[in-house]
Amino acid sequence: MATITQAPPARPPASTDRRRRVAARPAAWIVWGVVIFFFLNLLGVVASVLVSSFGQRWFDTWLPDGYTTSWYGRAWDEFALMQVIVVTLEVSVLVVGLSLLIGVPAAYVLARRSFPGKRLIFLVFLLPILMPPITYGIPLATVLYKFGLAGNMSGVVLANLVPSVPFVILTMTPFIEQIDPRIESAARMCGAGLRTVFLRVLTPLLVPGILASAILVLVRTVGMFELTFLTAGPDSQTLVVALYYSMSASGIRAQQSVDAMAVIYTSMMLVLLVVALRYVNPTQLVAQVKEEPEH
Amino acid sequence: GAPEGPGKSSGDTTGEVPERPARAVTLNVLDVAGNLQLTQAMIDEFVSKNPNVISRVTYSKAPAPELAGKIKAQQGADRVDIGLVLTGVDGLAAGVEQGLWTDVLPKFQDRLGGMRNYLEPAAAMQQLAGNAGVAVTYYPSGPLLEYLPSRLSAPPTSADALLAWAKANPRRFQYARPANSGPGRTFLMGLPYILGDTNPKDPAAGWDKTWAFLKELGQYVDYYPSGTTETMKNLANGTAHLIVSTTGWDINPRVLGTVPKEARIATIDGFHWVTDAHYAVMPKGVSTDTQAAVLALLAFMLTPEQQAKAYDEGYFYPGPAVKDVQLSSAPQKSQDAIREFGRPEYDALIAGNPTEVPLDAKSLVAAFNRWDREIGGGKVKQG
Amino acid sequence: MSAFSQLRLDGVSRRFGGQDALTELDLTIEAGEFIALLGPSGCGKSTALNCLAGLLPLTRGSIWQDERRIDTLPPERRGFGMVFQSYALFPHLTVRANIAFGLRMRRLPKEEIRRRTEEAVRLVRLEAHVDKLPGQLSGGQQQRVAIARAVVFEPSLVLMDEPLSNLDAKLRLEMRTEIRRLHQSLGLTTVYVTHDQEEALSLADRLVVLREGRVQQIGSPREMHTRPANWHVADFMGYRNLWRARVEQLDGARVTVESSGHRLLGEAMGDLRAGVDAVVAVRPEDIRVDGPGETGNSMSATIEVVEYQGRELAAEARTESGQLLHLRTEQRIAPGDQVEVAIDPQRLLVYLADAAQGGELRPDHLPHVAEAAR
Amino acid sequence: MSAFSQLRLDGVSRRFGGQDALTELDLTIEAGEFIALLGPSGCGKSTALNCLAGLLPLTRGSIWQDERRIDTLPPERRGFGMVFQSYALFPHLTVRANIAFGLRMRRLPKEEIRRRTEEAVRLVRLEAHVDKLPGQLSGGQQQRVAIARAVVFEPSLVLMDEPLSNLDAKLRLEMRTEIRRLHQSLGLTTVYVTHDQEEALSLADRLVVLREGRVQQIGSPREMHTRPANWHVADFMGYRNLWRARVEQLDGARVTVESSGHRLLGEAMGDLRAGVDAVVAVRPEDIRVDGPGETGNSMSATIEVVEYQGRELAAEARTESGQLLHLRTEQRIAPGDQVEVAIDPQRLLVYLADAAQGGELRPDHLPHVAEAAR
Amino acid sequence: MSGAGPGRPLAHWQHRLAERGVDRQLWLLVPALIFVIALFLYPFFYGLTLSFQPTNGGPFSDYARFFSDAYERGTIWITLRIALPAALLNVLAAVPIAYRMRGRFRGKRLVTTLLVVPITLGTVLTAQGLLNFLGPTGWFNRILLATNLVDEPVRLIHNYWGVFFSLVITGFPFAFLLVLSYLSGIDPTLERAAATLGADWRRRFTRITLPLLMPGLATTFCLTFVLAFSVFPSAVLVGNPAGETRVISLAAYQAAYEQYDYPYASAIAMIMGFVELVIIALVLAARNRFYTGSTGGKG
Ligand SMILES: Nc1ncnc2c1ncn2[C@@H]1O[C@H](COP(=O)(O)OP(=O)(O)OP(=O)(O)O)[C@@H](O)[C@H]1O
Ligand SMILES: Nc1ncnc2c1ncn2[C@@H]1O[C@H](COP(=O)(O)OP(=O)(O)OP(=O)(O)O)[C@@H](O)[C@H]1O
Ligand SMILES: NCCCCNCCCN
Ligand SMILES: [Mg+2]
Ligand SMILES: [Mg+2]
Repeated sequence: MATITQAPPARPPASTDRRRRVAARPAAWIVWGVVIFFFLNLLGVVASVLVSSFGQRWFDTWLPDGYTTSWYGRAWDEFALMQVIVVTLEVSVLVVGLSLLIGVPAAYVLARRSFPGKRLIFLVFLLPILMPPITYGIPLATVLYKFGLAGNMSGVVLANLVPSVPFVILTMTPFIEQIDPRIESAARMCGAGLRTVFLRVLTPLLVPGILASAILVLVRTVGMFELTFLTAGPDSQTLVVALYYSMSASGIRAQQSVDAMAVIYTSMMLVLLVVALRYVNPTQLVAQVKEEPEH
Repeated sequence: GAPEGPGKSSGDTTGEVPERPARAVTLNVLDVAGNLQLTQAMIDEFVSKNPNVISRVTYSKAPAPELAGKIKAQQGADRVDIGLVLTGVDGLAAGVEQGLWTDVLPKFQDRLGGMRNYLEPAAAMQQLAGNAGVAVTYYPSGPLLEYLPSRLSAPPTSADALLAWAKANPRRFQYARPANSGPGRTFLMGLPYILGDTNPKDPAAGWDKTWAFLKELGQYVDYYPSGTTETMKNLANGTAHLIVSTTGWDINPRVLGTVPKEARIATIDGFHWVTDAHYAVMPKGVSTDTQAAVLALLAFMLTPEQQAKAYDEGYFYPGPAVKDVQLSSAPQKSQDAIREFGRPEYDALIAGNPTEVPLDAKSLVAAFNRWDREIGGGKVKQG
Repeated sequence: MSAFSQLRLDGVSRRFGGQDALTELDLTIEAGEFIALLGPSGCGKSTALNCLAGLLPLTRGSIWQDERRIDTLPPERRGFGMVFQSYALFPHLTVRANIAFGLRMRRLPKEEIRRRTEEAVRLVRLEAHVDKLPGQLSGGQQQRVAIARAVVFEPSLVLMDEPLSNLDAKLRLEMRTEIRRLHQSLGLTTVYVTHDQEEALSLADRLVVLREGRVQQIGSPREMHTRPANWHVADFMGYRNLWRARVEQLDGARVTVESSGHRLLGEAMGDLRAGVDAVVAVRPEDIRVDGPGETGNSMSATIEVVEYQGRELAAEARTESGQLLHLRTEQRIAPGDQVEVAIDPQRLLVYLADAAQGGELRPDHLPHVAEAAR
Repeated sequence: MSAFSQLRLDGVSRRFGGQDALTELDLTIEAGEFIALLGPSGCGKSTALNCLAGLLPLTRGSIWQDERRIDTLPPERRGFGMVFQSYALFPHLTVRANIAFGLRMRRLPKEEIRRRTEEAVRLVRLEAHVDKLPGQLSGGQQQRVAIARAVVFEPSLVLMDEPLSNLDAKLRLEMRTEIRRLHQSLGLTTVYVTHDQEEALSLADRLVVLREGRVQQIGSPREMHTRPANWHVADFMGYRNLWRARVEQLDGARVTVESSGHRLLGEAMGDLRAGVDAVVAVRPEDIRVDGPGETGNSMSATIEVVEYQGRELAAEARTESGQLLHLRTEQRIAPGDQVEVAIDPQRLLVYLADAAQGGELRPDHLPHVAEAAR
Repeated sequence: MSGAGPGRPLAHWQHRLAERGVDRQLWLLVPALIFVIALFLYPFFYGLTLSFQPTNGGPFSDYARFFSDAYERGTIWITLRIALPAALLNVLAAVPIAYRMRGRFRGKRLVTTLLVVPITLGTVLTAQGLLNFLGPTGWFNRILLATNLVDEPVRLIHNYWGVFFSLVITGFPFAFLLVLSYLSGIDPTLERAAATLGADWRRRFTRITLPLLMPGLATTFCLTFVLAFSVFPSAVLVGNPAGETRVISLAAYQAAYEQYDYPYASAIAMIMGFVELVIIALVLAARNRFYTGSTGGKG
């Protein structure tokens, strides 16, 4: 029989831990070094835009000559940013809502059921994600213009739905697969019909997945340049497109006011991101991951 | 937030255009030339003075290349909601070729009395537009060279000298890709005059010297930025010591502070101004009420008091398209800016050098295409 | 509670792809009965249960509740309750809401829902946990929630698919008693799926043994235990000793067989004739180690492996002829010991070894036979 | 095969965050021994095994292989084989490649790898499956691959973490015998983790019972079975009857206690004094139903629930004082029967009920005690 | 009346339909199907037919035009020259980093959060930032000059590298998160098992983790390659759109919106899609040579 011989501190702490960490160091250093280098440069990229947007004049020096906030006012007025931001939000909300409404039920069927032609349908849903946006964007814009659906918000929304719906399907599928089908069976055995199962059981359980997928679609839509660019009319530009125009449209524009606009764009994205990360783990933004135990 | 367009509301688009609209219209203005910088104040003033003609105005901007596609699509869908387009020569011409614009002349000549007062080169620019566009602002443009005296004391003054300087100072001379840059295209179109090419209006057959010159010059050019802004930035930060410019690009960036105030300009011996203008056009398919409103607006914009606003902060220096518009009648802010950043020598330069209209759109696109392939794209193969 | 007096499965069959998972299941369930579906993994137990629940469409056959055909009803309209293997509790609902779910679906008055939910909570003794989420419960507690959820709306039939297989040994034993108690106190008609013969024996009024989708035997626990219908069922019911043999002589139910050199006396199970191939089935606890038996069924063997099992020892022994014996004894034996073993002829069952009785005899169906032959 | 004569765990401890998962494990393993680590879920069994394997760094303590300290070695240099609960077969490698993996890592000659792999394949009887991927095998087959992979390079120690818990009852029984056979034929030193007392009893030479990270008892299966060190171990070892009691009188190892109105005579386990709170532990099979016992430990009770278990019946009975009894008997009894039960005093173990012996006495640790009290 | 034979009557027709997987639930698929047909397949085939109806010449003349013109044809190579290395770098760099981070550790959430940021920056902002940061007088060059690593600013924008960096900034985090999730999908006990079998970390990685990760890497490569291959704004903004970064999407765009030649633009778009699908098909074919079944780690 084991008896407790000594109080815990009397035992020597094991040496294993420290030794093995030291051994792992060189590889870790390189990896962390690369990561830090990447982040430093990223920081530089973002910060140089931020600093410049507040710079009065910035020629061949480390920092601007003076600081001002006037570029924001200029950018705001010149590109009617209020309207652009409103449009951006409207488009995003519409795209997110519609793609969830269309995508989640389809994802459910594709995740749960097998039926003739399923592989083909899956492939068709995959294509819009695999194809370069320009490839289908140009004919899509042409068709949408032909039906009078482009050049305004409906066009932007429709075009953005093309990659978004498949995206919802793709991101939701693992979440749905994760739900034990027996839970649905259990609900039906309790007397719940299909609709009730969907509304009372599946939807609450899918909230994390729906959130993750909504956020992804939102971020992608706000950032989606090509399709919006091809289908937007003058009054249905989103922020990225306005930003692109500010960088490439004719006219003389102070660099700083473009920077200011970029900062506005980034801030909006960051706000979205911060909100998003309250609800989802960052890796979930790409795929559903189970955290493994620490050792 | 998008206004439901007037094009849709009042059905009649082809009938008689009344003197004034039956009901005040909402006007959507699309600017593809950066022209609102000069004219937005004029339009705003008109709207505030004539709320019974235009009740509300919205502005939007787009790059010129998309103009034709967009208008065409709206017309195809029978839902034109852009009442007024402000464009440069390129967008105007693209639309003319596709038959997008309502002919303003000669039908409405008498409503636009201001057109009789065009400056002479502005009148030439108006000629270039044919019947569709109404020139609203004008400037002689360039080509000019721009430099910082601290980095370059004696700028080259001839084509040969420019070449020699570029050779001696590799990577220090810059101009932007002509298709994306006013100064770039002005330089391109101005070179045949400077070099004495056989036919400055025929880039395909008449520009032998120009193409040869650009090719040789290209050997000392590091890269062609995709916009003028970039060249200005490089001038300011010292990467480039000599760049191509225009009157507007000379003054306005210095007002904005993106180029040091002390920057100077130089001209090449024997240069001709290649002039530039902005036009107002009406897409076909706009309701007659809106047409009436636009015509009233344009007439207003061509009055000397309004044209004075085109001095702006040197953005399109001088800017007014009609005669006898004095700087002193411009807004105070304009006067201050031009007094501080303008150049007294411009008056003499403008008076003392011939002016030429730019290439027509087709030739220009051909020239751009050739430049892209042989000069711009050529850089890759060499490097 | 039961809304019917009989539930009849009439030739219920189910194919998956080209394979029969369940073939022609005929079974009549009386109200109040506790029926266990038993069989090795993949034999079609869950398939049968899911067909009954309406979660799987049938390929052939029909299901009748008294005179009403119910196999065309969706599961939510059959009014059966079900307990799933991993419980399938709604993870986003509290224990209370989980249990009340079925009542809600039936749109009962609030007050009644509350009352009946509390009653069910009390029944499964979860009063202290009603406001917890399933994730905060132990396995046994979850199991009780699942049972409460399935019985609270007084279903005419409760189906359970291996409800205990996720629990550890100790808890499994406790929950088994719990289920038995609930069944007795509520008088529920129950169909219970398990692959654990001990569980089936201890719980059910009647057992249905399946093999490869076909019913092998239906009967009471005692029948199953003492008189398996064929050697496959015997194998499954714990007759670990299965030896190839040849029938030598028949005398009513008494039969003499020869198996690897031993002459053994046993009970004839089914239609034997002298000279046919047979399989002898004996439980380890029916092999006695206490010296030469008076009945003649005795052999001497050498103990090879001994496992301590508390009161008893489980051992493997080998006879001189190489036959491997699994036996259990309270005697103190050790590897290497020479022992005399005996088998009561009444406990030595002799089955026909041919295809007619429960399928073809393949060596991998008879691991012990195969082993002995090496 | 074993490259050492002794393996010594010296105060091995492991904390996770602020919590002790394993506290001061002292254990000496002799070459060739089969040791089972036993205990309820979360007691630290896997932690101990992983520390031994080198997969978890120790917080305190050291591990010695004869005179060599090995806890500082990474797992790949300890040379131990391990069978994981979920087998952890490499899904992209064939059975053959899985088994050969350890030999490859040791850079043995091709020919020897082939020979030893085939030998191991034969040992676990997977000749027909060598070219399949693990995904194509049944649970039992996978289990055998895992074992072959762990033993093929003749490790000095084989560690097994609940290798049978994923299998069904029948297969579990067969694989258990298989492991026992392998251990005996190869003479492997084995440390085996399980929460199944029956498994531990039947396999091990010595058992180590853990509770909340601390060793409760180390001993032979027989010691564990008949003389658990405290009532927690007893509970875990199948003493389903655990009753609160008060010590009345002591007479050497004989002790008289009072439990819900019954005066009972039993064995004193540990340091008892008159008047202290105690816990009485009795196995169900040690409660006899055959009338008043001569030893005086007899009670009359009413049978409440009966379960058929083949040879025996398992039953719950309640005494007049409300005490619930779990018992097993070969007698034919039925619910409602009045019976006299008796317990041999040697089989009635009396433990101290206080904190000193294996932790505080909380009602949820004593479900049966709690039940009786209602 | 025995066996699965025809003796007993077939079950009710509802059972038989349900058996085929056809039941009411399939309606849930309809909105998405209508959507994908109307907004993807129809425009796509419209574009395809349009590309065979050039303004002048036979049905294939626009394709012929593209391939006979070195300036146009070259865009394929230009695009691949940017997209393939960028996608490869993104995936390869992600592997060791994700490998280090697959366990749980303090700050993991922070690091992954930081990595999500560049995904949200979008190409346009990234371009603007690169112009500022990597420009001749940007901080990057200033640091190089100040530390005497170079005598003259390094040209990192308005050329191949500008576009390349832009693709790395936007693509790497995406690749990293994907690889991380694939890695976490591999049951960690497999590596522990390999350790107990005598494999050091190098061989655990090469023999166990990497082979199991390969299918995930192939998928990640495809997805990042798709992003890189359709590079458009950054090719204009930080690249040299007339020269070494005149990517194929730019050629398509110019044909459509500068020359108003929709058939030609469609032809280019189709060629673009085709080239991309060829690469993806090659990668996926290679992927199939690896084990692609369950790796046991996913929940
Ligand atoms: N959805 C399915 N598709 C194809 N075959 C299936 C399906 N479900 C079950 N089967 C097959 O039908 C047979 C019976 O399966 P079933 O699940 O009823 O077995 P079971 O007796 O419940 O086994 P277990 O004890 O392992 O749960 C098996 O051979 C199984 O492989
Ligand atoms: N990685 C970890 N991080 C934090 N706590 C842990 C970790 N691994 C184990 N523990 C804790 O240590 C204790 C012992 O765990 P261990 O896995 O050794 O239990 P076990 O006896 O193997 O249980 P089981 O029978 O359920 O496998 C438990 O309380 C557990 O929660
Ligand atoms: N597409 C029209 C180009 C006109 C460019 N204007 C820029 C203003 C120069 N000062
Ligand atoms: Mg089953
Ligand atoms: Mg464990």
